[in-house]
Amino acid sequence: MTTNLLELLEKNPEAVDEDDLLVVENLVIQFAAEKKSHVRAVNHVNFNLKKRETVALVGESGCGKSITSLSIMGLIPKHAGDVLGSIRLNNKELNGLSPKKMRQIRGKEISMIFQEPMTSLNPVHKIGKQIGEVIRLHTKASKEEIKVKTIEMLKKVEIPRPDKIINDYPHQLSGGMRQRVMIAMAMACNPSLLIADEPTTALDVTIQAQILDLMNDLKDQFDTTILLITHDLGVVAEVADRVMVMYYGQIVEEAEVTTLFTQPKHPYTLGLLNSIPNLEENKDRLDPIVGNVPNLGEITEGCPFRFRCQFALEKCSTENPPLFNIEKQKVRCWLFEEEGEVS
Amino acid sequence: MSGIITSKNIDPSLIHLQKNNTKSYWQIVWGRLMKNKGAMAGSFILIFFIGAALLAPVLAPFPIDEMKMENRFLPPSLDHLLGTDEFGRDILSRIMHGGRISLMMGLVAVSIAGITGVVLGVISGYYRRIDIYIMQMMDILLAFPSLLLAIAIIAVLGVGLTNAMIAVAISVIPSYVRVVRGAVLSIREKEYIEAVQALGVSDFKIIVKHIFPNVLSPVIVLSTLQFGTSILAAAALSFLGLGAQPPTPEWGAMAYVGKSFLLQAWWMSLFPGLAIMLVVLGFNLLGDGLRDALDPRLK
Amino acid sequence: MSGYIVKRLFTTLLTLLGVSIIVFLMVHLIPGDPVTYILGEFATEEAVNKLKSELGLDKNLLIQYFVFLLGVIQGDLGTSYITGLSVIEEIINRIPVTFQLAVFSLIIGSIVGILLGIIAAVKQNTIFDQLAMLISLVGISAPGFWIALFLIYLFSYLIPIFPISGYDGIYSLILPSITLGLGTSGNIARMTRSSMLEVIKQDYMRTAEAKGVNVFQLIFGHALQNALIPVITLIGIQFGNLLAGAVVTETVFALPGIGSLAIDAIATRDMPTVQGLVLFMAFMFIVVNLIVDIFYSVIDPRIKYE
Amino acid sequence: MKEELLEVSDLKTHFPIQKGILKRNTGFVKAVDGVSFKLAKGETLGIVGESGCGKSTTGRSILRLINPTSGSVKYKGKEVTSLSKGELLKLRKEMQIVFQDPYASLNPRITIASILEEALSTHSIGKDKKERREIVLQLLERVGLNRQLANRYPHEFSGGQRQRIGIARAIAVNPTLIIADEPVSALDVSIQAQILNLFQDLQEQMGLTYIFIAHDLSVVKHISDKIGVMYLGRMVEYASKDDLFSNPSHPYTQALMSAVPVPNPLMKKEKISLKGDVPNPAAPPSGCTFHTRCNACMEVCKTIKPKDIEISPGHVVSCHLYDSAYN
Repeated sequence: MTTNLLELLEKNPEAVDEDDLLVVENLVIQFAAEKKSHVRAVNHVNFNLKKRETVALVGESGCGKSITSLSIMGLIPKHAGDVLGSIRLNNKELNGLSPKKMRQIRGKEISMIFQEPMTSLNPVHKIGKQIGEVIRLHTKASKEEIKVKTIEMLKKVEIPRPDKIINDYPHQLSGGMRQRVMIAMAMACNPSLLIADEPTTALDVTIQAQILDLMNDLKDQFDTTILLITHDLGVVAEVADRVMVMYYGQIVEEAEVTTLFTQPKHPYTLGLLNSIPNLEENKDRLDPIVGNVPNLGEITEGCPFRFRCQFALEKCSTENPPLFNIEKQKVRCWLFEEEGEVS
Repeated sequence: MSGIITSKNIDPSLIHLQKNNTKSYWQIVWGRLMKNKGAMAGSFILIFFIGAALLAPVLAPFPIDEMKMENRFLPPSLDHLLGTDEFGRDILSRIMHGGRISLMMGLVAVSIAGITGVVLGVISGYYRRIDIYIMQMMDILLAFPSLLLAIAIIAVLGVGLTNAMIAVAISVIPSYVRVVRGAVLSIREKEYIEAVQALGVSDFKIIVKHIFPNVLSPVIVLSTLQFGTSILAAAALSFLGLGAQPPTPEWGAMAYVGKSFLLQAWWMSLFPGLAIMLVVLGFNLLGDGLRDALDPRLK
Repeated sequence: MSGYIVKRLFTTLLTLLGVSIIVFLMVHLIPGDPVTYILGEFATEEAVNKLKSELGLDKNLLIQYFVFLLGVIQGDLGTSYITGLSVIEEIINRIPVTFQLAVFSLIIGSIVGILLGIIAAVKQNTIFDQLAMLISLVGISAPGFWIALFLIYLFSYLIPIFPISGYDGIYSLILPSITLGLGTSGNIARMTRSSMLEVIKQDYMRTAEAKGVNVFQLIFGHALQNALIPVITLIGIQFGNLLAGAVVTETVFALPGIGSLAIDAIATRDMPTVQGLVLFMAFMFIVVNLIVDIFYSVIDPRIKYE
Repeated sequence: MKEELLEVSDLKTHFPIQKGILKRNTGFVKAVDGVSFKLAKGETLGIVGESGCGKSTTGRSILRLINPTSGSVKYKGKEVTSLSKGELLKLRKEMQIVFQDPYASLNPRITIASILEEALSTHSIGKDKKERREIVLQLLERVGLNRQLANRYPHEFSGGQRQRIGIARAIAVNPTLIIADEPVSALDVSIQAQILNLFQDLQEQMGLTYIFIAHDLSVVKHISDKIGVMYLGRMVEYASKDDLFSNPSHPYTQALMSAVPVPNPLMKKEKISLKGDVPNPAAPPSGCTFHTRCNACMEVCKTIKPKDIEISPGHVVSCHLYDSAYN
């Protein structure tokens, strides 16, 4: 996968731009806080997803990665928070779309799978009904066609005896099987974008391997773009083409997957990579990032990572750095002010 | 690349911690409660009624048993704000005095039931061997609708105010046992209990120091709500002629007498009933507010 | 599923047995000797002994209990001290009124309660929510007799469209049913609301939204069935409260149901009748809860396979 | 040869499954079904396995937070499974536990100082309140927390800080052995590393012995000297870290290793994929419990339980592939 795309880029670097599936510009998500102030969970995020690409959005808890994905789905209720900026799918603006129009897109053009397969299926409805519902909502298929399609989808996600499983309830299936059902449901209407929010975090490692394989297979079969939200750098290295690292509501680094792992630039990315024990290497000691993950609203000015940064400059405490472009890599850090150019 | 170290060693969450004064769980709960409109409205009603009851001997415009035949069945007026009854007694004064009885009945019932229920519930939840017996007993008690149980108990003990209190208390016990047991069971599973067990802390200390304080929140909520329910049940018993007997100015008993004169003097039964409703409403509002304030999920 | 029902039936039998012991002891622990009560204080010793052996009171407590239990199993709840009539017949004569009253109030209470609860949950924190919850709170807080007296004053006196008291067909049950239904609806509305709010937060609701399900389907297709699970249990418990509540309501409206029978029996210290009634009501309550539990497994598929 | 601190042999912990009306025992969940290992002072044993494999129950059975069904646990040569209540209290001072969930493992109603103080007073450490207070403050500093925070409540701390408090509680009684049950799996990546380093520092300073239970093979590999791989209540492979990684022998170990994603996109491993799910521990497969998912399953595996076979000194595998009787 990765190598294919790299080859493609080398041959024809311009061609990819027209392939933009999703463009997110200046995305700000803010929640009302005490005393009429706002807390920004996502702060001026820009990115684009190209067709048939797998992009990972990486970060620790509370960095804003999940909320970003929910905003793309239009699943942040108006009374809960404001979503500002532009989210365009195939050049069509999604932010501000009427609820009815948005419902036609959810499940059909963009679908999503979640972290907890155990609780993500409705316990009182049969599997067949739950998958069938999404087909019924977005196509004009007859009852019989829906059933055929449902069984076909269950076969695609490699569930044994699909004609029996459609009459089962979620609690009769294991976590791995439920996540397969979620994937079948998400892919049933052949969406152009699949958002996978920590799809394997709740699963055992041998099951995780099965699910990641399955997602890769289906992506090729269905020509789907995947936005993978995760905290697990191992998973990222295994499935992503491109990676965006988020910290405190901002994208702090963006690069091709090999670049990110071989030449990480942002001190936070570097810190993350140094923090994880690696099965293939022997380190006596890990080199962690100091301090704690800050709570939202705690830091109001300067670079939010400076408290935990080994390389913090004077400037970092007063000015939040912009994203600097260094070749195809983007990094939000003052250390690269001279090397890169502001995007 | 060597940066000038400015503030890298300061942990932002530490800054956050040092800024604020530390707040215990109960201080946080108090803060939440004060912001809860329902709870405040409930407290206001309760303070009003408790105050009126306590100060009844001083504030009541008339003595409770002052009969004036010429004043019979007077409708509400400036002299008698809530009217008078068949003996010309002032209903407002009687309601103020009656508040003492109703509130006392609630208090006694909730205290008896609360203490028994909490002890049984904690034992049942912590010592699983005894659990099955206690719960079977409670299931049997729960098989009687609570007012029916109270009526049955009065059938045995005989009619009267004290017996009504005991009857109500017994009928409330099972709900305490259930709630407390459920809370203990969920707390027992918490790792902090395992942690103190691993330290070798004695069962008694674990129950007193770690389980009980965590069971307290549901007990407080339940007691507040049961306070209201008990007053309601006690009033219903008196209304049926099984509890307080006329001429005791108990609210249920007053409504019982008033029932016979409903068409000629509606105020005789409707005002005592209204008093009951308001007090019970007060407890329910406060209980709901407490439930929200104590809800661990809101942390 | 059948295993679950068998288990429930068994625990129900145990509970019933316990209930019978308590009811039996209740009567035999009562201060005062029924024989003295029936014959008066100046009866001859001979007459006392004769009655004692007639009533089986000369045997020991255990034997008396088994005689009692045997009778209960055969549907014999004893004879009234006062009227000399069979208790079970008395109950059967009186039960239709109470049963109709309970069912009507349960229907009123459930429909009003569930609707109020759904409105409050869906419009959470709006004026609709606050209004619905205030109505339910008042319903819970108001004593049944007060609602009854209020309704009588309003609809039988000021606007005389309903009879003040007495039983004359279903028409006379309307006010009593509303009285009981109001209190019930308050409890059901509150439970529906909180259960609904809990369900709305669940992950599977987000899944449904991500599928593009509209708000109506979201509430009625995905949330309601889950939210009703605890509500169904509550409705079962409410049935018991309605039976007991009928005591008050029947007294106020002077309806010839088992509730007013109970009050009369207590007033005359007619212990066999009290005993029979309490046992009967507890039995009804247990049976209804058993039905609810079995019905439960129909709407919650997880229960069947436990 | 170091002296063995802990010797666990054939440990079994079965939980009855109660069914039916009389709560008859209709069967057992064999949560731990024959686990054996030895551990010397100062060593770290990592126990790795997927959910439901019995790794946590093993830890709790050794501590006797759960009473094991059979088998023996010898601590410093003394049998633990038969200790009386009084003797158990002494054991509690020797063996401690650190939990997974930093939010559930601290009582929310009391300050962290009194959480730690309770550990001290239970074992009469420190003459008086004042002395214990001083020890508490030292403990906080030892786990990297500011002593000014002693009077705070748990909810004021982040997950990583709470885990430090949990560790402080465990080391408060100056134990020899600490059982750490998934101590970093609830933490963010950057915090995980801090806590792992803290464990290593404390081991060095206090000469601690660890049983480190985790589902994350990379973490276990990082911290352990010996590793036991568990599957459905059994330890299927047990070896020194180097042996295990240079020569993973049980088919499950091999599959587990290949399934762990490596944070290096240039290294594409050959994956051994396992079919299906972990079976229900209440109804484990016959014979070798792994045979339903095993890529090297033989006929014999379906009926006969494999024995523990020592394929090289200290490297034990429970698999018929290494049993000369079947090959």
